Amino acid sequence: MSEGPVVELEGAVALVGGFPALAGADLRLRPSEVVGVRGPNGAGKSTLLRLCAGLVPLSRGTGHVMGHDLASRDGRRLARRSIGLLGHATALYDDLTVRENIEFWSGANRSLHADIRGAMDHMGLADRLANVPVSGLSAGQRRRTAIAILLARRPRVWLLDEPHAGLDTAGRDLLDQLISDAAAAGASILVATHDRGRIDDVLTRTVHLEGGMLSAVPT
Amino acid sequence: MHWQYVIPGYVIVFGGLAGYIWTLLARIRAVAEQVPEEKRAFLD
Amino acid sequence: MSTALTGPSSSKASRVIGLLALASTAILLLVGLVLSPPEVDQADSVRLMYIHVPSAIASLYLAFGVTFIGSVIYLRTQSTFWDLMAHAGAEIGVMFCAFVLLTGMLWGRPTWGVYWQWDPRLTSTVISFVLYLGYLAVRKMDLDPAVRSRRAAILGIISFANLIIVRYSVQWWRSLHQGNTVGRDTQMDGLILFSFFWGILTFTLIFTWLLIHRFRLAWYEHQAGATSLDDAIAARRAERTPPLAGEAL
Amino acid sequence: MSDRTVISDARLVLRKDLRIERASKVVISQVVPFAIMTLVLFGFGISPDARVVLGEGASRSVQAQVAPGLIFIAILLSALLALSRSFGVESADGTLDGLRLAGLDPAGIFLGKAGAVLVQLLSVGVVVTSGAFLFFSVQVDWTIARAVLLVTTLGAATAGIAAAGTIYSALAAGLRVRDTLVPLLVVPVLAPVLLGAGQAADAALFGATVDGWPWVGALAVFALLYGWVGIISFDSLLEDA
Repeated sequence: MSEGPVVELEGAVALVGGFPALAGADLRLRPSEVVGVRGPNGAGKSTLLRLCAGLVPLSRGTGHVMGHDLASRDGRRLARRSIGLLGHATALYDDLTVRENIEFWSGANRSLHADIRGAMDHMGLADRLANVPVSGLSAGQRRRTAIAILLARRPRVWLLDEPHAGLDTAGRDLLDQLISDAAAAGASILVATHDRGRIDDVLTRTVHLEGGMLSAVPT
Repeated sequence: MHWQYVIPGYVIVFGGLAGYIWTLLARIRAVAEQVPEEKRAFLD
Repeated sequence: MSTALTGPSSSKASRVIGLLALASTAILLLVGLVLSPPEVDQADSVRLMYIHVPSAIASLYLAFGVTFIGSVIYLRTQSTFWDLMAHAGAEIGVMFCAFVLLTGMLWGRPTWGVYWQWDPRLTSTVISFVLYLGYLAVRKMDLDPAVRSRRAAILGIISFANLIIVRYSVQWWRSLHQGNTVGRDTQMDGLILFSFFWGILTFTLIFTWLLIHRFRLAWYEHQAGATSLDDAIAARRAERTPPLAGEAL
Repeated sequence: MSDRTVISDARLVLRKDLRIERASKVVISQVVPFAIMTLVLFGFGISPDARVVLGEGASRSVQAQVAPGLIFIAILLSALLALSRSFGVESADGTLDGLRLAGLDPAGIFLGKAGAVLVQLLSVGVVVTSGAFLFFSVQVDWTIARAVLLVTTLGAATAGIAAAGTIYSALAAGLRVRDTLVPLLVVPVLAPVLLGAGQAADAALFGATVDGWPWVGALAVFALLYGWVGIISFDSLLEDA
């Protein structure tokens, strides 16, 4: 299944507290593709990413990630293994230091030690920062930490929700570089973004999400 | 003897039942209006 | 039990049960309050037993039993029917449980001299009452319906286990301090015994009628929810402005 | 990076939670003082001058008489705070999703979180028990048997509280009403624990120790039962949270 779609949704409906945030979304994401998702606030972007991450059950329609059925619990569990999700929340423990967070998550994710070191260096998480509690970090530094954890996970599917938020120019450039590197290495990437800037150079194509449905954006 | 305890007991139980049934029927009627006729059958 | 049921809230079977329950209630009131004599020890307060014990059976055994069984079957089969049954059982059970406590206290005042005694049954019943209030609170949680049903089912199963644990532990605790309060071997008048069993029969009928109707309410709510999901999806799609041509990618 | 087991996942989560406590000191600096304060409040509620007559001219202060029960009520109230904290750290920044994405074994997550709560409750328990001796002037003819019974009771009771509390906290995880719902769910469930622990501690302090052991057995059964329920149900509880 090297050439088949990595993510495939057909008429996918996903509920958030009973509300159909996704109301019949169709999406195909192939290896090495970087797809941008644009849409107004409340269009369902976060739910789309959470559905692809196997965190939200599929209420109607069909959905597969890496061939795993999102409608079944076991399928979602298997799908999660190949996911790297960067949501609005950074999934870090405020009371722990950057190093402790990275240690815990890399242990939980079973990341390789060399990958962790590499990712930390890559994200510019200097030794000075490593011993600072996460609560003392700036929004951008938090994000860098979360990205380092994601990188070390070596996901096949990257799901990024407004990943540029809070990052400085250097951070944005770095992230864009990471995205295109990952795509070149065969990963599939779905980016929800408002940004209409440099990221466009990285995107393979863009889709429009509104009213819980996806449509192509004429370029 | 002890009727002063027996009567309130019966009033509580049967009064409570009547009140519950009254509101239950009212709730059923209210929600039934939102359900189209063909979907009212029970026991899937 | 209104006999003027029409349309959505009645069916042939439930109407028959309703009428039976109504007639049975009338007989219970007649036998329990008029015909049967006062008991030797408890005098007229024995009449409270004709509704107290049946309420306890309806609540702790029938209603919470339905919740338990419904929860088990729901977890195994995802059957909506049993999910709704479990919910219906818990709500009715909580109401009967309140009756048990109130009539028990009213019976206690003339019998023990106080409204509340740390009688094992009463004590464990009040804890069970709160247990199932918690279950109902979980059923009100603002969650995806399927997730809520699954969590409620897990709770419905452990709550029943808890009910048993609570009952035995309280009994054990009290047995260290006092003898059993009820269950002496006194000769009971035939009519007293009859009223007792008639009460159980009546409350079983009432329970059945209530369960059918509470289930019916839950079923309509479920159907209304299913209807509105279609509507909600349509409404959600209509948010798109302007509707774009070319759907799938 | 060896083979992943329930135990290794549990250890990972346990270590993480204890590290959070070491860094934030919420239990030590907030929950433990709260537990001591509840003991003081019990002292206000029960007159220090009231005495129970034990026969043969002997008597004991009511405060000392009820101390075994009060110890566990104080532990239970503190447990509610510790549980709220335990799941508060998970809901603050989406870490529960992170745990699910990481593929940690749900049973391991349960054991890790319950284990961390247990460690914290044990320290609360030690402080509360010592505090009760101090504040309520409990006089005991100490023997080894009494001490062993008291310590075992403390361990078994807190294990049950931690196991059941963790399950119900997960049940209410991700809800805005979590902090009010969990006490409503947990307190009636833990009533038997309170009862059994109170009886066992009473036997340890004042009665014959043989009367206490059956209660400790019941507490252990409760803890094991809830441990087992947590292990098998945490998957469903965390799924689609």
